[in-house]
Amino acid sequence: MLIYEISRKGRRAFAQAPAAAPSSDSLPRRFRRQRPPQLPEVSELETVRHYTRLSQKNFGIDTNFYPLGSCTMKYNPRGANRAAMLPQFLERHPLAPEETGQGVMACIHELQGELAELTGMRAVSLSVMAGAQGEFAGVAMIRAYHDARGDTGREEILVPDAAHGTNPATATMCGYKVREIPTGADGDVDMEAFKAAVGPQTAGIMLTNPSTVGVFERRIEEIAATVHEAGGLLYYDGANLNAILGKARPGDMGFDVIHLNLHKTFSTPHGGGGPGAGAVGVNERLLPYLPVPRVAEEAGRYRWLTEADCPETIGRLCTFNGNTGILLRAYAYLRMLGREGATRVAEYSTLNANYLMTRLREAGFTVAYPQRRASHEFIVSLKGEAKELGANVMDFAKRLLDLGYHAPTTYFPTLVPEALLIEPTETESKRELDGFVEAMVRIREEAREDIDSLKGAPYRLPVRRLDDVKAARELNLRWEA
Amino acid sequence: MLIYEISRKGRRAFAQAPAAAPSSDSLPRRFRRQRPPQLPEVSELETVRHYTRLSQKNFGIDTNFYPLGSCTMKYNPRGANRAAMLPQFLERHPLAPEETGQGVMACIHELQGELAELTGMRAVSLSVMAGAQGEFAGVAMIRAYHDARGDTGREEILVPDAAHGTNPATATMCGYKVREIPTGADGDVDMEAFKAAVGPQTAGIMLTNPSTVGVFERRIEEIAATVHEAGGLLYYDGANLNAILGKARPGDMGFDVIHLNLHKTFSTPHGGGGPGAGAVGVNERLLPYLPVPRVAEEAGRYRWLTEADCPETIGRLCTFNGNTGILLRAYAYLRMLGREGATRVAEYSTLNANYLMTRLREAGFTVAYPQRRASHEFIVSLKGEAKELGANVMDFAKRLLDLGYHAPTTYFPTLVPEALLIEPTETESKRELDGFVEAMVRIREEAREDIDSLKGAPYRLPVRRLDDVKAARELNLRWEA
Amino acid sequence: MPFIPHTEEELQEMLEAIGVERIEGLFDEIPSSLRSASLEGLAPGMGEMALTRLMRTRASRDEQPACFIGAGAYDHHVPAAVWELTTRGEFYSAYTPYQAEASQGTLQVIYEFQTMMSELTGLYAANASLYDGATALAEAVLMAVRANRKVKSKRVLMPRTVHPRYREVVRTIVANQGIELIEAPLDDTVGRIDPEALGRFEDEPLAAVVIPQPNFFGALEEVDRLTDWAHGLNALAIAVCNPVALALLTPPGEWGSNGADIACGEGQPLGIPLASGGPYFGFMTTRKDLVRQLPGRIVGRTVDADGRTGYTLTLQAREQHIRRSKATSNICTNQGLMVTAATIHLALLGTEGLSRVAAACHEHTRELVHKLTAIEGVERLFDGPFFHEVPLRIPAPADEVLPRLAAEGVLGGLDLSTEFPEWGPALLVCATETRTSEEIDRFAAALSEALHGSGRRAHG
Amino acid sequence: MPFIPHTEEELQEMLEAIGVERIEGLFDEIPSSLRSASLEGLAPGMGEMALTRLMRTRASRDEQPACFIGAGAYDHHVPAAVWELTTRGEFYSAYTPYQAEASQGTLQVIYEFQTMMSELTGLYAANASLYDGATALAEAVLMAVRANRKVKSKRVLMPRTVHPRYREVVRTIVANQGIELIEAPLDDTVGRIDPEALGRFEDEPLAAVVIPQPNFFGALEEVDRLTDWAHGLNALAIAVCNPVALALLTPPGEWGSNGADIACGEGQPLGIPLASGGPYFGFMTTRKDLVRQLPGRIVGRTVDADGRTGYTLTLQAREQHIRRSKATSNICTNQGLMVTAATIHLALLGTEGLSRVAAACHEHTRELVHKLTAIEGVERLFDGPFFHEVPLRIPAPADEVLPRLAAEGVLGGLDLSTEFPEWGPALLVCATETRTSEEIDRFAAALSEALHGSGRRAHG
Repeated sequence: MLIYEISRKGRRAFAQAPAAAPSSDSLPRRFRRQRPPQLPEVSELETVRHYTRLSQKNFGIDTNFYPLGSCTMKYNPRGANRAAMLPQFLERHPLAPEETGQGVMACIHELQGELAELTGMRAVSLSVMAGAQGEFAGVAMIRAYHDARGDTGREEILVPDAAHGTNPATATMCGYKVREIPTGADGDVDMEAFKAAVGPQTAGIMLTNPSTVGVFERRIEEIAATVHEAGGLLYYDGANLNAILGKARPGDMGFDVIHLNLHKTFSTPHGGGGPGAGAVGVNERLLPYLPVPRVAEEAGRYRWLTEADCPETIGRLCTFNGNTGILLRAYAYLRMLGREGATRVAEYSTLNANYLMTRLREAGFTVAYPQRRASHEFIVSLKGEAKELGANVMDFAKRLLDLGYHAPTTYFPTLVPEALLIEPTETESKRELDGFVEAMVRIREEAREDIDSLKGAPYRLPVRRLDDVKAARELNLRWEA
Repeated sequence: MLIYEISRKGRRAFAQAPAAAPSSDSLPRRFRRQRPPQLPEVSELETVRHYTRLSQKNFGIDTNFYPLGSCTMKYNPRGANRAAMLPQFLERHPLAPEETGQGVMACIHELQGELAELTGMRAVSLSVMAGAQGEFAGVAMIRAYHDARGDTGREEILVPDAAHGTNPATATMCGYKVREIPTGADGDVDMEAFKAAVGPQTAGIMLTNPSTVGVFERRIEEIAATVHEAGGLLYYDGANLNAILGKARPGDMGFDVIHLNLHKTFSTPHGGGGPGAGAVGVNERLLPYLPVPRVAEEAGRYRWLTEADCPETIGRLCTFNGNTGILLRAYAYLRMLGREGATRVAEYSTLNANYLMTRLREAGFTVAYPQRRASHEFIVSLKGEAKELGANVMDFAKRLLDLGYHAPTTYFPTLVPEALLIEPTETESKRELDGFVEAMVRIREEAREDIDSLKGAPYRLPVRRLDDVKAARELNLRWEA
Repeated sequence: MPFIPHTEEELQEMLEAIGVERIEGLFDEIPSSLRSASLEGLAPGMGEMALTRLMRTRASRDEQPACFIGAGAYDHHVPAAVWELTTRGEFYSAYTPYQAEASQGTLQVIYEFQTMMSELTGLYAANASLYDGATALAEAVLMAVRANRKVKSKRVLMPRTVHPRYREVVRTIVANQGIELIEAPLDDTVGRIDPEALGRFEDEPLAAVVIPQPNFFGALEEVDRLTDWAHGLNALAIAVCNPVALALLTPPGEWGSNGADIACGEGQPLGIPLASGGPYFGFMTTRKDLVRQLPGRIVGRTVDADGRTGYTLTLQAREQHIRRSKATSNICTNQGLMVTAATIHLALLGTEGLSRVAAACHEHTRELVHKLTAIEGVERLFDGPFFHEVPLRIPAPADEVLPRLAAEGVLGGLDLSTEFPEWGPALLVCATETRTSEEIDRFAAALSEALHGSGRRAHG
Repeated sequence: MPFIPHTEEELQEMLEAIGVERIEGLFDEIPSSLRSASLEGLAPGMGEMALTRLMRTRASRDEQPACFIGAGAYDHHVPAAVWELTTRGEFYSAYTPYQAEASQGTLQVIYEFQTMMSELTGLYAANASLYDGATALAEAVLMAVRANRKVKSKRVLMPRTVHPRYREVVRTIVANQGIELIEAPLDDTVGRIDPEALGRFEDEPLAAVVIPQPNFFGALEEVDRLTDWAHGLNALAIAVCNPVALALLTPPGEWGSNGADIACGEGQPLGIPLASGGPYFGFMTTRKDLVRQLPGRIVGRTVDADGRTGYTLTLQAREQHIRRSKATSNICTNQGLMVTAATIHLALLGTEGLSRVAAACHEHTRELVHKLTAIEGVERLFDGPFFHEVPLRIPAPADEVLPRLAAEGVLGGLDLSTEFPEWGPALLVCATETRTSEEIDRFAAALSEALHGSGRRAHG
């Protein structure tokens, strides 16, 4: 039932709006709408009841193991939420004088520094609002760098074929052509193809390391040297930083610019699809181009660096200063982790992934790169199950939901057939991992015994499999009475 | 699964305790325990996940219509919760100097005054922690009053046979004998029996008005006069105040002492069984005996009245000052209601009860006192359904749960056979009431069609009917490994 | 109409169904002489926005300095997850779990809570909580008198080392039931009961002996000897404990040769905010064979019609809604939401975490005592072991010193001289795990200044 | 180990299963040259207790005075229920609803949100939100250029009455795609676009025209004429709106003869805290026939295998994870949690509530302007109708006046002279429904004192 279906015309049960409706006659008639917008007319209790019940229809980290590959669904500390929602933080206007924001700016400034330290970059800007915006900022800085040098013939960005879709989409948004680099049989970049692709037309390369196939790109130093030699720059997609936090740093690998997803590695909530927060970090070379604003400290006082301070900046990417509330959560999390805690993130997320991969392999599932260490995630290919039992990735995914596990990422990366990309994260216990293996084995059993029944899953959720084709063909995007 | 079953020995996943264990060697060995207490050893994520999932197994007002008679399960405003949980309120030590508590004491002082106004009493004390404690305080004051006058021969308290069990239990705790007064066929006190029972042995009478059978005691003034003439006092049980808030006042009816349940009429949360908060109000006669502490105001400064100020007080009933956090919620609620809002509570709770009673009667159910107006609640007797269909109160109750409605109060009051005491409250909409009628009709249909199936309900909840006999016979009150 | 959902149209439909013209008609059974006039003492209603503004203004008056007061309520860290979970609507807005099938969340929480309390106190059976520490003790006294089959007495030994407020509350509650509270003295060199001095209470039968641990002064009682002494007289032993201290101290169930019979106390230290004094919760546990005398709600494990494990209220035959005037108590609510918080709090801390909290409290208090007693004229009132509270003698009236400390942002403890004037000016101080060394230093500096600084007043 | 659940025993079991001796062995594929040294720039970890103390200290530095700044972010009352529900773990800790069956909560919320945005803007199709108002406008510009089949131009008219920050952000984002932003001037008597002065932009083809309502200066644009003018040139009309104002103002879908084609704006006024600038959310709606050009997530209604209604992400073929370099945008997150809050906020307010908020903002701003312009030398910069913001000329430099107001607990608006020096000292002021008459009087008194009080400085 929709909130609109609970609504009754003329219901006025709020303690939430100004008591009386002041006259707005001073607004000229020609600007005023004729028909009021139709919003729900419900009581506070009806609202609370409706959304409480709706929330219960969701899986979240707080309710279920959620091993969604490449999304780093780790525990979001409640202490970080409370800290970020202190009234003084919530109530500050973004254009209020800097004097009223020294507390929040101190947090942002320290976070800039800590992230630079963790990634080995020279400086970090936090005024980007999501990972994809961080990517955009990164590639825009590469472009600004070449442009500033008058090096305008570089039209291509190299992107591995296994990369996240945002990488090629971003390169296009920045006016570049995309050239895809194939992945070798061992999961690393195909070096021969890579070297053949690099040239004077190369503006840069976008890489994730560990890569989206879940392994560490071992020849990263050689890749970096090759690109730099050709005059290009290296962009690091931070989606998988969780795997190497405190263990290896993009800056040391030769990357010139990075973005981070704070909602992944730094455990801010995913919120049903955002808000996230990006961070972009650069080495000395790209420093002038960082997006504004950033926080600077001078003699214990914090102030915003703007266009006036950074004339070569690529500019602003948000109305104000970025997703401050998310930055505060990341800051709180990182302070609780500290030096040792940061390294443990990589250690235990890698441990969990390798353990789960081992257990699934022992249970007879096919792992995509069995000769490699898993990073914080790994791929199971259900090609065999699909062929022999008729049970594909979607069938396993839907049945996992029935058994209380959120599905891993499905059909990605596309170069592995029937791929499940599995990322357990460090905050899950061995008990959950063992339970997941049992569930996978059980589903395979069920496929053997009654494939039709399996194809009907899920059975225990608020709805069964949804008709996506109907949704797209007979578009219904809003309620109508 | 219990939190203890998730526990693993040696797990230390907290950011919640002091980092290192300081030595406690300075505690002499003979005082120290040999075996540490076995508490769960779980991570923060496991804890959050466990209790989030557990919470989803509850019905609450926030999820379901909850027409539990005599419990006034109305909406608990979230704004009141937020107000009461402001950090400065939460962090104040109860023995901190009064100077650091002027804000909270101002709220308590105003609440004392507003409740006195609403009930027509001379003064109110809020240092009682629950309704039953309010009852105790009330009867103890009656005792103190007689004792102070040397009137020590009064050994009996009169209690209607339909009264809440707390009434006779309280009278006993105060050292009185209980004499029950029968209820007349019209739901009012049987006046003949009542008059025969009143005498020089009568210390007082405990009444709820409207009474527990859901009707207004029409001859209350005559009752009051009779008791007072005999030298006794009248005690008002405020459980049903919601029905007459702003419409009629116990003080005007002749009551000498009252208690209120703030978690009922004033909408503080029930919290799975508390905490509630009581209030006791008295007329001039009993003023000296009010429990301490109370807040007094002098020249804009608030201070606690204690034994030193009130030498005849019956004393203290709590370690500190009562359930302050609950009082703040009641205060916030009452301020949002205001003068008009308070009266509307009675109006719409009475409207809802009479409407629901009418609809159920029209649907063929038997109402206990059909010739009377319902107050904020009323009784349906399922005697007919039990006899003709074999479907008793418990069967209806359990099946209601399946259909998404919390059951009304069952088998109370006991003088009506197969009683369902139904209290919809003013915060429920007509839609919910109509849905409840439909559910009742549907269950009666189901009883006709398949009584065995009905007896198996509930089917859709986390558990089916529980074996209460086994629970009591084979006592298992704690987990053991 | 805040919180009331009816539209005008619905109102008319409903009135028509009932057969009255106006809502007013529904109140026609109330005699007109009783109809209220306008409620002039009440202000008009305000919206949530205005209410929020009002409450924040009130709250901002009450900014709290660093708290070194204990005396029955303690400033512990409460993890954020505790109240974010506890205030979930399904916990917050549920009632007593009468319909067990629709209340498994609350019921399982209470069962887990009972297990935790049983572990902390070393006694099998816990109830689902009582109002607060003082009323829990009152109920324990009533229970002991009821339960003691060997000694049909109404005399209970209540030492002076029990919190004065607890003693007052017990007196208020049991006074009308003919129970006599005998005050046992303390040994004022060590601030605890002197087991040697109890002989004079042996002449008349005692139903029960109350034994606090730690006691009101923070001192550790000789609980083994006291328990055995009580049992020697066939009296029941009632323990009053701080639950955080029980992470380190011998649990009541193991006191003396046979253990205490009933344990109770204040649950506030387990995740409940100070909040000017409430809501808190009292806890109570007892031996298995006394469980039918235990007051309050009790949850038991059982099975459902399909044999699945489930939880339900049990032993309800003891309670007022069944037994009426013969009930063991008139109690009908527990402090459910507080118990939910405490259970989550204890799960988050775990065995090791609670021990660390307890040890940190002890160590911080040692540090505090060390630094304060370095000030001239400040000394411990008693020798002997303590947990996390200590009474200190000071060389100036407490009611002059405390305001000066408050001006420096320090709540410098409880003024003992009101209750115990015989010891002269004295403060009962406490430092939990939340007090930092910086705050302790601030306290010491402010106290030194107040007593000996340039601005000090003369005193006798 | 905060947040990591492994016991030592489990660790050993897991390492054994994997076949390595130590965790370190799992990193043996990382070249040793790349292994990080110690992270000396990071402090050691702190517990939640210390963290909470730190953050509260930081927050307490940032106490906020009465806010009369608007300029794209507005201080509205947010009902308590909004964030108590929004931070429920099931909303807070879920991801993008890829597995629709396990995400019906989030999906239905978005569907309801889309309906609300559609109602407010008068256009059929809404997306599930974008990052913020400025990026929503950038995406709208990109979309319009993509969608305009009649005019194959990359020129977009961007008036100076659009928020300066929005113009900057749009420039940053579209710069690399060859899009040209043409700045249209404003009529500086009324502070809005002069429809008469647009003739000179008619010579070259325009893909789109951006029309703010209310504009950056709070003034109401002649949206009907502007929309018809754009359509006359076959340009698409992009509306940038304040969603609270839309409770009262003509919705973009009804502007002119045929309505605007795309509406977008900042969602912050719908229940999102100011929070120093984020997270907020951008909204965007469009005509049904342009829906396939809409960027971002979109939720559609459908049925499940049993024919029951359900909700799912739809039109995913537009998105980057399918289309890669040919996607309509690189966007992959929306601002889901903010949308959840906004949906609950709008449900709580309802049609009447939102109108009251809008009307109160307008009235409070009128009161503010009335009282401030009574001060000598303070006058409106422009005539003409406004919604809830007004630029005022003041007879002293704003950067001298504002700190003096701040000292009196008043944030006296935005200093306009940085962006618009041509008008001399000026403040852009705003009074939402949360500003009281008392605060407005305080502002007036402080401004009067700052300008003409005994302590005033000389000025030219």
